[in-house]
Amino acid sequence: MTNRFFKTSIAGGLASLLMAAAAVAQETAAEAPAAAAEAAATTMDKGDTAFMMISSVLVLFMILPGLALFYGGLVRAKNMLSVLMQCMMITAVVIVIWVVYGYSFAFGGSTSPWWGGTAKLFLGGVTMASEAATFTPGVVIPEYVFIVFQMTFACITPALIVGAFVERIKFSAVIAFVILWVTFAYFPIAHMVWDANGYLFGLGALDFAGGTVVHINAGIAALVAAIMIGKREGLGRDIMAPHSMTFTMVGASILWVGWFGFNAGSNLEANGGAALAMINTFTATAGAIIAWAAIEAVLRGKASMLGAASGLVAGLVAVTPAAGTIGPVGAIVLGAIASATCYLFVSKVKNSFGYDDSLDVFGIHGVGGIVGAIGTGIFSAASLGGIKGDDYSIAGQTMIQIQAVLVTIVWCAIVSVVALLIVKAVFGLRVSKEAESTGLDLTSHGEAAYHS
Amino acid sequence: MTNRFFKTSIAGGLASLLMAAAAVAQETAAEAPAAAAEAAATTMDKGDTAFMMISSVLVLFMILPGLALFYGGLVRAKNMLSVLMQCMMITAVVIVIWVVYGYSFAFGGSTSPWWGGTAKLFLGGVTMASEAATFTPGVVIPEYVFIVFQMTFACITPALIVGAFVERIKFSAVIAFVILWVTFAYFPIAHMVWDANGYLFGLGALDFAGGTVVHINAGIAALVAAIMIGKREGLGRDIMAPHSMTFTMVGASILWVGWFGFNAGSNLEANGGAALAMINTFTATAGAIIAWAAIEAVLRGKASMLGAASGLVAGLVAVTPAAGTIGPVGAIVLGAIASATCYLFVSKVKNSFGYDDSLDVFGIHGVGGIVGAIGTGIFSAASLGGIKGDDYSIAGQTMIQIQAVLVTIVWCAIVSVVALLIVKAVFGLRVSKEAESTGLDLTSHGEAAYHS
Amino acid sequence: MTNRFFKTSIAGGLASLLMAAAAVAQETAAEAPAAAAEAAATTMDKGDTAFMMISSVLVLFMILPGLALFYGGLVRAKNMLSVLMQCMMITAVVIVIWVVYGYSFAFGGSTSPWWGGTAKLFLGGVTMASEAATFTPGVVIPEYVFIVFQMTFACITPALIVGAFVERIKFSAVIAFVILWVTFAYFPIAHMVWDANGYLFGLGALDFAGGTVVHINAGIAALVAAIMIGKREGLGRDIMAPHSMTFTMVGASILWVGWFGFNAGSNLEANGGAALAMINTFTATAGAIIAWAAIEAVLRGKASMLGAASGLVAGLVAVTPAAGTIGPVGAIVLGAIASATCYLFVSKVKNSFGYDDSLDVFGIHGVGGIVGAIGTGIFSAASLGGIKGDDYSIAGQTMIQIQAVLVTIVWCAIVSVVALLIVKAVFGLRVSKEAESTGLDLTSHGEAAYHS
Amino acid sequence: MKIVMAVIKPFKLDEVREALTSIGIEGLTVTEVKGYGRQKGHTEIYRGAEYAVAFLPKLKIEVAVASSMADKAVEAIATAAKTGQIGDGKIFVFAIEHVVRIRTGETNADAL
Amino acid sequence: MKIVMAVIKPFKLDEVREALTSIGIEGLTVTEVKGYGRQKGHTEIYRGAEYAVAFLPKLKIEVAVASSMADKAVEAIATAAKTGQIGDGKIFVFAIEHVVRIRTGETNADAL
Amino acid sequence: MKIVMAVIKPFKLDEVREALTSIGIEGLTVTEVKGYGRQKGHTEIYRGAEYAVAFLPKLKIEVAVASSMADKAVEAIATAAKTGQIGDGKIFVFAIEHVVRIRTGETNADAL
Ligand SMILES: Nc1ncnc2c1ncn2[C@@H]1O[C@H](COP(=O)(O)OP(=O)(O)O)[C@@H](O)[C@H]1O
Ligand SMILES: Nc1ncnc2c1ncn2[C@@H]1O[C@H](COP(=O)(O)OP(=O)(O)O)[C@@H](O)[C@H]1O
Ligand SMILES: Nc1ncnc2c1ncn2[C@@H]1O[C@H](COP(=O)(O)OP(=O)(O)O)[C@@H](O)[C@H]1O
Repeated sequence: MTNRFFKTSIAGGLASLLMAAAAVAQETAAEAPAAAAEAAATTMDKGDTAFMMISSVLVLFMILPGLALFYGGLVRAKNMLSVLMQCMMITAVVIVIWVVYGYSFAFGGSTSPWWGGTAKLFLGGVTMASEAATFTPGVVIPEYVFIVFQMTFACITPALIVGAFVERIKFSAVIAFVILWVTFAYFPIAHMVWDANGYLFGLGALDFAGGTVVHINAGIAALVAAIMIGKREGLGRDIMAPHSMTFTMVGASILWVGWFGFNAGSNLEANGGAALAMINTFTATAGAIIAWAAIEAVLRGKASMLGAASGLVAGLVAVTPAAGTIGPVGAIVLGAIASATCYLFVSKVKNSFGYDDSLDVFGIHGVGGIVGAIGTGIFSAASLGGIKGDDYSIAGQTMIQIQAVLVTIVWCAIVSVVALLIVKAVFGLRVSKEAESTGLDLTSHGEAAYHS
Repeated sequence: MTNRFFKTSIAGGLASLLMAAAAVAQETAAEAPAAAAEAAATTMDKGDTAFMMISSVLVLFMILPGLALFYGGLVRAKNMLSVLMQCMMITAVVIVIWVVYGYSFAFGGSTSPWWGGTAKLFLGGVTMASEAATFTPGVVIPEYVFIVFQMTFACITPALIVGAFVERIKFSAVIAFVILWVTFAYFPIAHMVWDANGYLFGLGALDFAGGTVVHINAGIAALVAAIMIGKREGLGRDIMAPHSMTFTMVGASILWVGWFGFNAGSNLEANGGAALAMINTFTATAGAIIAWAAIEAVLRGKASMLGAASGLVAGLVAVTPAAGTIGPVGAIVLGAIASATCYLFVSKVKNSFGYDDSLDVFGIHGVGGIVGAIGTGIFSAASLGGIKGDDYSIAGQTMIQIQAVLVTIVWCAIVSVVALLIVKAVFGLRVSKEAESTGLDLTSHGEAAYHS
Repeated sequence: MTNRFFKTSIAGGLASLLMAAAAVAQETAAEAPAAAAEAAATTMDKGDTAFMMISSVLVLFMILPGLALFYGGLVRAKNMLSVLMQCMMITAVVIVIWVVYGYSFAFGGSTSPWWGGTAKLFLGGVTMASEAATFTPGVVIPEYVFIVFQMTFACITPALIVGAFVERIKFSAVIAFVILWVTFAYFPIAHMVWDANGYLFGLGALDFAGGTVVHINAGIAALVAAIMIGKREGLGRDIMAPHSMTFTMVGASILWVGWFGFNAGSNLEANGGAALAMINTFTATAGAIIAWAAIEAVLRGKASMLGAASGLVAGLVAVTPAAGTIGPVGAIVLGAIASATCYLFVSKVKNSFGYDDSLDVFGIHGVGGIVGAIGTGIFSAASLGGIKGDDYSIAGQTMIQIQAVLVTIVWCAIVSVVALLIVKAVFGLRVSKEAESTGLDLTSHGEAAYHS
Repeated sequence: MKIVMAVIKPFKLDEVREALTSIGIEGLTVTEVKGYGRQKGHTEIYRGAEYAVAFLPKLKIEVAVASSMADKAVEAIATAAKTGQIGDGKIFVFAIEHVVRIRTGETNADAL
Repeated sequence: MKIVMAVIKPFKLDEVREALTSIGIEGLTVTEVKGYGRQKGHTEIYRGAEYAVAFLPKLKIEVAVASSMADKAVEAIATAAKTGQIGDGKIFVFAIEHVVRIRTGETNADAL
Repeated sequence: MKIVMAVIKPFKLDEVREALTSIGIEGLTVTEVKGYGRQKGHTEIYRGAEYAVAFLPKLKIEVAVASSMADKAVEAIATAAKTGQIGDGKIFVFAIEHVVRIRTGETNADAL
């Protein structure tokens, strides 16, 4: 009932929204030239533009089909499509939101430390000629490229959360939660960390490619959601083994491949800095894969494929905030440490709590993200192979990193709790027990993933 | 029998063809300098070259494995390999044809409005130093890059048609049909639309990345083929559900990812124009995904994964001709409209006709392409967020768009009918009923897709 | 027992190794400026940097998931994860080795014809500002980019060998063998072929993207390994059909897509030379696909999907050394010849020997690589469409090519035999018969690839 | 009571089910099986490896019926599953002593 | 000796196995099957194509027991597999004449 | 007539089929099943989740034979399927009343 109604009104609302939008965009365009006025002293290099466009594509690739397969392979066959669908629909919804108000809320140019304001609703004022700054003074890229690149980050972050509540969540609840969550958690935190006026930026927190904004953020939301939504029926009794480890491995591989867009792309220019981020994204991940497999080999006598893939992701998460400031050897160490910590968490610590973070979003993105954020403070030091020399204080920076982590955790946790309470009240969070037993593919989407 | 003979002669012919070719290429190379002579005033930017090379790779990725999986997932397991094989073999055959005469027929430099002539058979005269123009006067890219980029378009278009006649077509018939069809439909229409001397180009039709050349063209051919080849045995009686929706989703995702090469690459330069095409390729698709899912949620109570994936493709198709000239908000609207139209067509209108366009090539590429072509006329207007200002007439341009669509439809339909009649006479179009029942994998290719 | 011990000590050793490493890297960094001193006269283009970074990503994509799926699809379901795991772990281990000593051994700057020396252990001295030369005097790219690009080559080569001994090898044996093999076969041969001081470079051997270094090298190692490790239990009796031809096709497609990074990237600059390598990587592959399929159609009456995919890889292998110096039409012919030779070898010749090179690594990479190396000598001639004019002697160059092939074969064979003997003595090469019958996934990794 | 167990060609399932429904039999259980018999299999080739596949996909149908219905059921299946081509399959009939419907605990005739 | 053959809902397998173990039955064979009966199936839609799926996934369990144990086994299964909802399935019992344990060659009672 | 039904280890299929062929039995039906018995299963671990897999993959073979052939068939299967290791499986024999070959309508002995 409610559900039906919701869908109808969404569809209706969407239509009118969209119709209005084209007009608004046009109006604001008239006021735009200001933004482009400062163009005089800037240079734009097609190499940067090319690099950033491809990087954006790589981040989309991480979600579809990367993350979707990584997660989808880990669930039972009867829930496969629901996972794929959630990832796809989240991406689509966040893209539209990003254009409508997300970009403005995050990077709208306001001087507030908490959000970007409303100046760029509907991308008002942005044209083909608009420019966005890079980290090198005077070097710019087309603003559309910056918008697109950041858009893919906004899409992947909520998609990561999906792993916490697969196999039991209502489809409408996922979408509603994501809309609230990106609005009140993602956009503000992105602004705080990456905008020059942002609160955490001001503190001096290092977060090259989004360790706090993306991974800790998603990890905390996942933990909250797993606790509030509750365990899957039959957890601990039924065999819930991954229906296709092959898909999970393919997904993990694509995540790695795409992550170069994520990390190296965060440099905004195709130069030695991007190259450093790239090599670190190779070496940290390699260190992490080896670490997880080595620990399993020692403790269990067998190194598992899922372990290696989990280490892979843990390494990528950990190197995300650090990629631009640490050295390639330090990255191996950081990756290995993060991997070992995540291993410990997901296979030992987690089981002693009662929650069902089904695909270990918190255990890998949250825990790995925290290790990475702190490790960034440490391994960025020149004495440990990083690029921060002379007046760099490991202790000082590390305290700032911890502060940034804590702010993110608190902010995100509060938004997540409130958002889930609202969604629960309006739509309910879980499908019926019967639907859960039959599987979400048939009951929520009317399809089955496999036939002969 | 015939079949055997055909294959033998193909193989034999191919060998002699190839032997002769290397020599020819060499001869014509001697006459080449003329082409490069005009180089004086041109500039080539490595950023453009890099961008266009990667874009070309992305378009290949769309076909293999993108389209192959998108289509393959939708057929029954017993026909999986036949679909993969058709996509792969079409790609290979069209690449060779493109080098031998396709590029020349389409872009050989003749002043005819209908074809490019024979000046560049075997890529005669093209060297590493040859240049091809972009849309910015004086800015060039290596001609080999242009050749490769356009080659991937020539490959994907006939591969799209495959969806119309899967599960029953003879393998030899597919290949023969494609050879005829690209020669008499694709190359001429590509010339007409994209060459400065081309007929539709002259009319002023807007087709940024190939809405008419690629999608309407393939869609019409598919419709003709579906009608002429007839329905699958057991249609309406047997369960013909997709054997792997997962592969279909992966294919759709890869199509999206690769389509950035297709659309943004069509700008030929890595600049703000490419960025506009890129953001539109994000937002139109997002709008289309949401629209299809919202309609299904309202009408059926459930939003399906296949619906979202179908919307995704419909959105991409629609934005293809429009990507370079509309705005990102207008793109959302255009995508949503195209998606809704395609939904209506494939789930309501189509069933009232009797043909079996098995994977809805016409329903999505044809219908979506037409909506996109007309929508380009509308949403390119500055008043609707597009880049065409002042003296732009929505009505006038839309009339031209419609004219281009009609020319394409008529030309393509005629070529398709004739080509199919020839192929039918020479090889026959369908496999035997028994082979169809056993499946094409075993009967046409001697393999099975899955074992334990 | 041994196994357990090995793993423990690996894990322990790794930890201390890594801890030491960050420090070392830092020290050597102090002595670095020399390397960057020559920067005065150099130019770096962001287009090149962007292109080479994406190319590196494409090569990683070839391995994970490309090669892993290509190989994995061909084994029985019970061994799927073992193949995926081997590919992933080899990649991770070689990345770490590359940073620690591999890059130095191959490109450390020593004037020895046999290896690169120890000057760049732990990438000592390399910073964001370090530059690496391209083939155009004065044009440089960031050294990190060169390191990363070459690193991916070092990773894929040993991963190729996996196909020779799947379904029966011990996991510890794979890793130990790879460590020895890259150290004593890959790094030296890479130095010999690609370093300006290298022995085969000095001879004047043409190997654009690694025909000898990568493919012949891997092919010979595979042949040696297949012979020394012995046949799979039940070969010739049990049905060992590919468990998922779909994955194999996806893997082959990804190999093709990624190979553009491999071949065009080997040009180190985004210019007409890269474009030539790219078009050849299209056309040779197309010629090879058609050739294999045509031969099968004639000889068996059916063209198989696996045949087309095998031809695809054979064509890519053959064009690898030739991509930068032959013409696009010559490439079609070269691809077709290589494909036909490989077909003959794997379906006729191989069966008359008794070894079990399970996935035809030698039959395709070895044989195709040899055809390619020799064909490079031939088709590079301007008279056959290549770029080598005037004073180029086909016979002379071809003799040099053969010499390079022979050196590679002998060196690689010796290293492979010795390495395998050592590994056999320390860990043993094969799992128990019972484990082989149950499958490596459960017995070596404690997992199963598929559940419902 | 009897169980009528039939091995049939897969694509005949719907026709067989309809035939049974039309004589009032409303329950059956189907299993995917592989059959070996006179119908010869096929050969698959993967590069140099050639496999003779002797087992063909079939469906096994099990229908529990009152003894009096057994002949009718056999006839219905035989008619519906017949193509006249080799490999059409076989029907086996055997006695069962006891039937229980789990949901209700009903037994024998009531449970069918 | 008898074979007790039951068609049950898939998620009931573990409970049924435990119930059998608790009465001393330590062996059984399980087959994935599709069942058609009173429980109605579902509809799947793929774009314009709508399929009524009438066959539902079930598990078939076969347990060979001494004749004296048959009733207890039936009861154990019936109790464990029951949800009270339509589609719980059925139990069939039939006689077997001979049993052999392949490993040892033991026969009949010793083979169970 | 009888049905000889055997549960065997999967990799023994070809040997069993050959053994049966060698005594003149030219038809059989095979089903993939999961077996639970004395042979113990294995454990799989996926990150923190550990699953004890108690059911092992087996094949079930059903062969309909003339009563006079039943013992020979049992013996052939028992010999071919034996490894002597736990989990080799079991053979069950039960009577069937009626056999029909669908293609021809032949019944009983003629239908085998
Ligand atoms: N003696 C048998 N016991 C069990 N199943 C049999 C037997 N003979 C045949 N079958 C089954 O019947 C199917 C069809 O038998 P086949 O001999 O191929 O053709 P036909 O039914 O036309 O004689 C086989 O694939 C097999 O599954
Ligand atoms: N006559 C029958 N013969 C064989 N199997 C049957 C028969 N009737 C029902 N079954 C099996 O039992 C299952 C459950 O039967 P159904 O009629 O749906 O519900 P219930 O057991 O509650 O009456 C069916 O799915 C089918 O597998
Ligand atoms: N009582 C039984 N009823 C039905 N199947 C059985 C029974 N006992 C064993 N089986 C089947 O036989 C297989 C082998 O039995 P198991 O006890 O493991 O070894 P063994 O045959 O060596 O005694 C089991 O996996 C199961 O499929």
